[in-house]
Amino acid sequence: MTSDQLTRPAVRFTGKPMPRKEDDRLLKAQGEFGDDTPVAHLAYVVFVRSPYAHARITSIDVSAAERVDGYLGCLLPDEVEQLTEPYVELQGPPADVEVDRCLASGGVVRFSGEPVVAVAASSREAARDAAAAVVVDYTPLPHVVDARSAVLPDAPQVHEQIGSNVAFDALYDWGDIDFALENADHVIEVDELHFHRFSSTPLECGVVTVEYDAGVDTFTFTGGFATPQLATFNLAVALRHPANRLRVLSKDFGGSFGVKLNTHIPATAAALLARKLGRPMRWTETRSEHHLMGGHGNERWFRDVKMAVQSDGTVLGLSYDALDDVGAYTRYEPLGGVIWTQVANACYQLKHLKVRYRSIYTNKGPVHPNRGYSRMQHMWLVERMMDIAAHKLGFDPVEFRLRNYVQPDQYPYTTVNGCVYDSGDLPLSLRKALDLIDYPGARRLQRELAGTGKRIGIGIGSTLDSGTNNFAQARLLNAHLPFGGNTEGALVRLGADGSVYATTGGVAFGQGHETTVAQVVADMLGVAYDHVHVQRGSDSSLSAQTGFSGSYASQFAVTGIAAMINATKRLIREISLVASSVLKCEPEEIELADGAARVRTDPERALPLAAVAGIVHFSPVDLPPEVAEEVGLVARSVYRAPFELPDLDRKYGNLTLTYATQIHACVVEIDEETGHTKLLRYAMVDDCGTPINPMVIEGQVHGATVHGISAALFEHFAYDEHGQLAAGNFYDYHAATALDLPSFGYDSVVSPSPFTPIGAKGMGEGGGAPLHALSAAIQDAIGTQGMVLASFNPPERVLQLLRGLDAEKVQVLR
Amino acid sequence: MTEINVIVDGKQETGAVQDRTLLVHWLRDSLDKRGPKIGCDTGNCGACTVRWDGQLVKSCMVLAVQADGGTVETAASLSEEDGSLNRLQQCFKDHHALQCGYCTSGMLMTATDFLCSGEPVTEEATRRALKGNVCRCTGYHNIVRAIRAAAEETP
Amino acid sequence: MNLSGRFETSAAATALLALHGGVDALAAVPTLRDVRLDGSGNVRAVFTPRSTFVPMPFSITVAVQQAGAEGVVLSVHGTRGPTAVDVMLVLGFTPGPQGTYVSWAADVAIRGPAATVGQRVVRDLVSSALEEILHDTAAVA
Amino acid sequence: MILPPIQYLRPATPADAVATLSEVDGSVVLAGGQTLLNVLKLDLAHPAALVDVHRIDALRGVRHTEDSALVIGAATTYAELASSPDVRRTHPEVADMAAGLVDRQVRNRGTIGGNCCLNDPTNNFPPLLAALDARFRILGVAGERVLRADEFFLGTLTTAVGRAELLTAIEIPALPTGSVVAHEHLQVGADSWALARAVVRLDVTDHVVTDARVVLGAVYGSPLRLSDVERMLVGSAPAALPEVELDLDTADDVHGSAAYRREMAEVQLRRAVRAAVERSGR
Repeated sequence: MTSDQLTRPAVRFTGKPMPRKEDDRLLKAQGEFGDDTPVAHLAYVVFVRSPYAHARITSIDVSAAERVDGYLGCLLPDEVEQLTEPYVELQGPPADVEVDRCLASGGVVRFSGEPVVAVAASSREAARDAAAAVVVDYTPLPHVVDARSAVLPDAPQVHEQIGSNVAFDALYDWGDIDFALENADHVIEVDELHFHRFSSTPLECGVVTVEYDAGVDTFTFTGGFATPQLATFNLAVALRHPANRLRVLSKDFGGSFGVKLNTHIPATAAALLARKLGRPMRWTETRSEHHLMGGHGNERWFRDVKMAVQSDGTVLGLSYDALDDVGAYTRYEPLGGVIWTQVANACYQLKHLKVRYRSIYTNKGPVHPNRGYSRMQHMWLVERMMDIAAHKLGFDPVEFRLRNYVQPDQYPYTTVNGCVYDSGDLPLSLRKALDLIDYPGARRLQRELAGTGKRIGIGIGSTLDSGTNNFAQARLLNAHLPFGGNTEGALVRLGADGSVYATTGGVAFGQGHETTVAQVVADMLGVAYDHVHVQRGSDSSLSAQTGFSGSYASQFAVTGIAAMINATKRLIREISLVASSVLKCEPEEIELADGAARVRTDPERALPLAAVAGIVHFSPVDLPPEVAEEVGLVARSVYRAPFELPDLDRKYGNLTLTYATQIHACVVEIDEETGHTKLLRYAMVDDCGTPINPMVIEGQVHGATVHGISAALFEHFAYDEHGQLAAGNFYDYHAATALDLPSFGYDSVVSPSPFTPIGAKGMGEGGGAPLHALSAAIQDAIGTQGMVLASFNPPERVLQLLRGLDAEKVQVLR
Repeated sequence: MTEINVIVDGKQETGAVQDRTLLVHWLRDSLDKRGPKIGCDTGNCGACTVRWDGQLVKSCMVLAVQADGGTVETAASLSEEDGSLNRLQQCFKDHHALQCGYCTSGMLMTATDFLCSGEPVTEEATRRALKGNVCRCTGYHNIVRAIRAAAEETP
Repeated sequence: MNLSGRFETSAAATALLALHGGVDALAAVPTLRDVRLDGSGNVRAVFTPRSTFVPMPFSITVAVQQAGAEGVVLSVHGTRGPTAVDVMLVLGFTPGPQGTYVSWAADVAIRGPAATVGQRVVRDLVSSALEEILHDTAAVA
Repeated sequence: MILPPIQYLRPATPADAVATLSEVDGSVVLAGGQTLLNVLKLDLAHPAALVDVHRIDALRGVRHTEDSALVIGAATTYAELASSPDVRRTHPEVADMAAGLVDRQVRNRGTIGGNCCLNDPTNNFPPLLAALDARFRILGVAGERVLRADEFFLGTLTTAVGRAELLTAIEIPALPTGSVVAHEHLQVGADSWALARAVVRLDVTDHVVTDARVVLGAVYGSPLRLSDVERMLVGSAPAALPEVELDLDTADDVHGSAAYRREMAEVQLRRAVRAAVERSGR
């Protein structure tokens, strides 16, 4: 099957807004989420957590817990040190001596909320009571919650044994920014910008159920595992248990957005208790726990930022020093230290870029990948600098962006670091976005309202959603890591009943994989959409998965679908083999349509797929032996993304396969007395190549948009002076409600990717465009009297901006 | 333990609960009702929304013992008798008003209550009606569209 | 968080000073129960402030850091479920016409869920709880 | 989240409730429970028993006295207040406040008495009730006492209601003819926490302000009545407020610094006065 075949008129489902297969069970309250699954003899785990940001554990007393009716046992840090290995660290020396386990290790807690004791009991109530009865005494240690302080010579050490709070330190230097800064017509310098800490906070918190089968010495983990094979690998190492005796399952899964990539950590503790106490164990995370350690997004300081601009508005490049605050442990970090380089150029034709990037430990919750992982921080900075330059140098913000965008005729476009942007039409996308917000009308409104106490601001956010990682980029972080390229697997079979069964290596948590897989497979096999049954969730014991399987990094439309296409092609070959032997023709003469295999030149000669299945499963005597032994009607295939190893010395090479683009535009109204920002209009234009299901795509765009809007205006994982999280649940962490938001304007541009099997690009993360757009809109409303140098702009900050905040931190050197 | 008798989704249920047991836990753990979900600790997210004696409530802020003698409806009661989607559920499906599905049952309960209330189903009123239900996937746009479509289709 | 206050009590400074080891006297404070000395000579008790609308009992450990005729420095560590409160309390005694002026200054750290949920209220609650316990304690001296 | 172990008691009458509260050590009133149960989940408090008064008929509903005062049972829910034609007829500001509170689920459970007895600084009703000269009826073992707002609200999370007492009703006098009430607030998001809140009531006769109530919420432990500002408004025609600087002792939180809250209180105050003046001209 070729892309031609998918776009020919016979295509019935692919590219259409097919209703989702997942929906009926979810709408009827018949889904099965992590805490839904009934398990016989189930016991419950509750963690006792540190209230201190940094402290030495002086004593642990569980005697009162032992007296609680229903108490089964507990797990203490010493026991974990004896029974487990530390989790694998990605970073090289010296920070690779970090020790990370499922309970505080080395007798020290390093962030408020770190688990210290895991308590198991026969009911939820007993587990809660027993955990509450555990007494842990601490001796506080000095703590550090600001990455800028953490790099000072006398800073408290988060990991004493490392001897520094720097987990990763790299210099990226492409082109010649020093020359550009010396010779450019203009140079803009900004002292410091801040991208704040927040997360997508999925509505279902973490949950994992662990069953240990002593007879076969096997653990089965059920819960929210977004990368099942990597989780298996981590669990196997930590538990010192053979990977072939670990099974990782996910069913319905209430959102991850990246932050659930580290479910293996609490799962380790639950597994130890399940084995020790001989009962299935479930840990159900509370919202408050999730906010403490369910995974925060990367917080980043950009310092000493310089941008070189020509008088005609051409931006040459920029340089900056990044301090990325990763919290107390590098759980998926410091991968963020290279992931941002996937989009080094952002949407622009930069020729020169120099970044010193450091990942910094602090006594705060560990960061996890979070929707837009590490790329949106960099793109926010670039977009902010474009906007600041336009304002300070007097360029029209629209024209300035248009001039510097990668232009449609430049694709495939190679960036400063060797990434290849596959396709797009940013100018068209921007024009469509501006149409959706009625840009001239908004400018008129801005003039009309001047002096009334309300100010109008118009903002543009240009961003990329880079998808399908080249995992070899991990070697830029640590040359010894054995990763390279990317794959995904798929399994398709024709069941004995003639139905089609498809299993993907991906793990959906709302993206509609059951739907999009069925669309593509049904078209390829010429069967009805309802005829394709796609397995819910994932099962690591099925051979659908590869090492990289899972849902992360915006890639399913490329890797998941391509693997499914490859597997379906194999199944088609088998079906053709059977049909041709029955219909007495060559396999190449067979086509699949209307639920049957038929002779292309003589469609009357047809064998329904049910008959194909029936013969293979129940009547193999009807087949020639060589066909019967060749055909199992089970096809497994892998898609290997076309990557090469990057040049590690130059840090140069293609790091992702596709680059979906998104342009957002918005109009805000700011109350001059309070600083309150009201969103009047919001629009987004998405270009993710050839769509498989445009309805699903638009839904993903909406979701990513609200994560960004809510982060820009409401959500902040702020820590106080004592290292305490000041937004520890949805009381103070205001996740936007329906009332906070306007209806959206939405449009799309379709620039098929030349690099993927059907021209689709990965999408869904969204690249943080609302953060860029809202910063720009607030700047537009304020003018240059204050400068928007933070991604989080609550009312108080906006009021300060109206009064000149940070104006002095931006200088036009030339 | 206290014995309680509650009609849940049309069926008389008897349970033995501790005084401290929240209604949501009894519905989920004892009755395997998967409509009410737990998404927060503080009554903000609305995932546990049910109707109790005809009133919309968050079942994480009601004790199971309080419901003794009453009637509770969860999202499992919404479908048509033949098991097909009701009008509102169908509108949610048609308008892609759910992604992961975790908030969906609570959303459906709130939307049902709103549509029954006789309030005008304007954009603003719909958004206001939903403010006690958090969704982290959809951005609400399609949920609002689905509810308004359901209102238009109501004969 | 820094808090401070001052009040007058009829007790003599010496009587106030004697309190830190005086488990029997402290047991008479109405908002304290289970008062005892632990192995380190620190006072342990359960303190339930009177004023809040719901009882909020805290297990507290009081250690005397310094004691002299003019005042004492106490470190108070309290826990209530997952919440921990640490107070460094400096008490100064000066003679007054009716007995003793007690001035107090507290450096307070709140940790755990209360650090979040209590942001708007914790300052007032801690302040009134300290006032209350100091008054009550002075009253039994 | 699981609550700590607790006993649940449901007395049938207000007198039974008071008896229960006095007999059961560590017992506390459970009204709507929309805050209390969260406090318990987070293990911030630990009463021994909950005394559920939500279903006591004598504590529910509204009525008017002969002199048109509105008497609201303490366990009356926000939803009941919002939909009551009686409340809307004489005290529309009470109905409006109830209708705008939190969300439709919580409005069905949350009670005006609970809102007042908790006296969280961000609560909506205390400043409004202070501005309306409400009286609070408190039942104890020894009988009933009636308090004014300034006697009732004592501080953050603290009221005059003792451990073995029960707020039974809130009585709001009829507003004088020509009286107008306005409230303004700044919230997190479109409609969440109040960062600052102001309620202003002007009693206007023959275009002259004869009496005024100016009350702030959300910035202070209790509703804060600003007598100085009231004096500035009384005695002349309703007019916008000149610049005032308030000397408020308030606290930082994650949404705003104390200084910002202070300034926002001033802004809301000016806006509420302006809104009241506009209303008086209608």
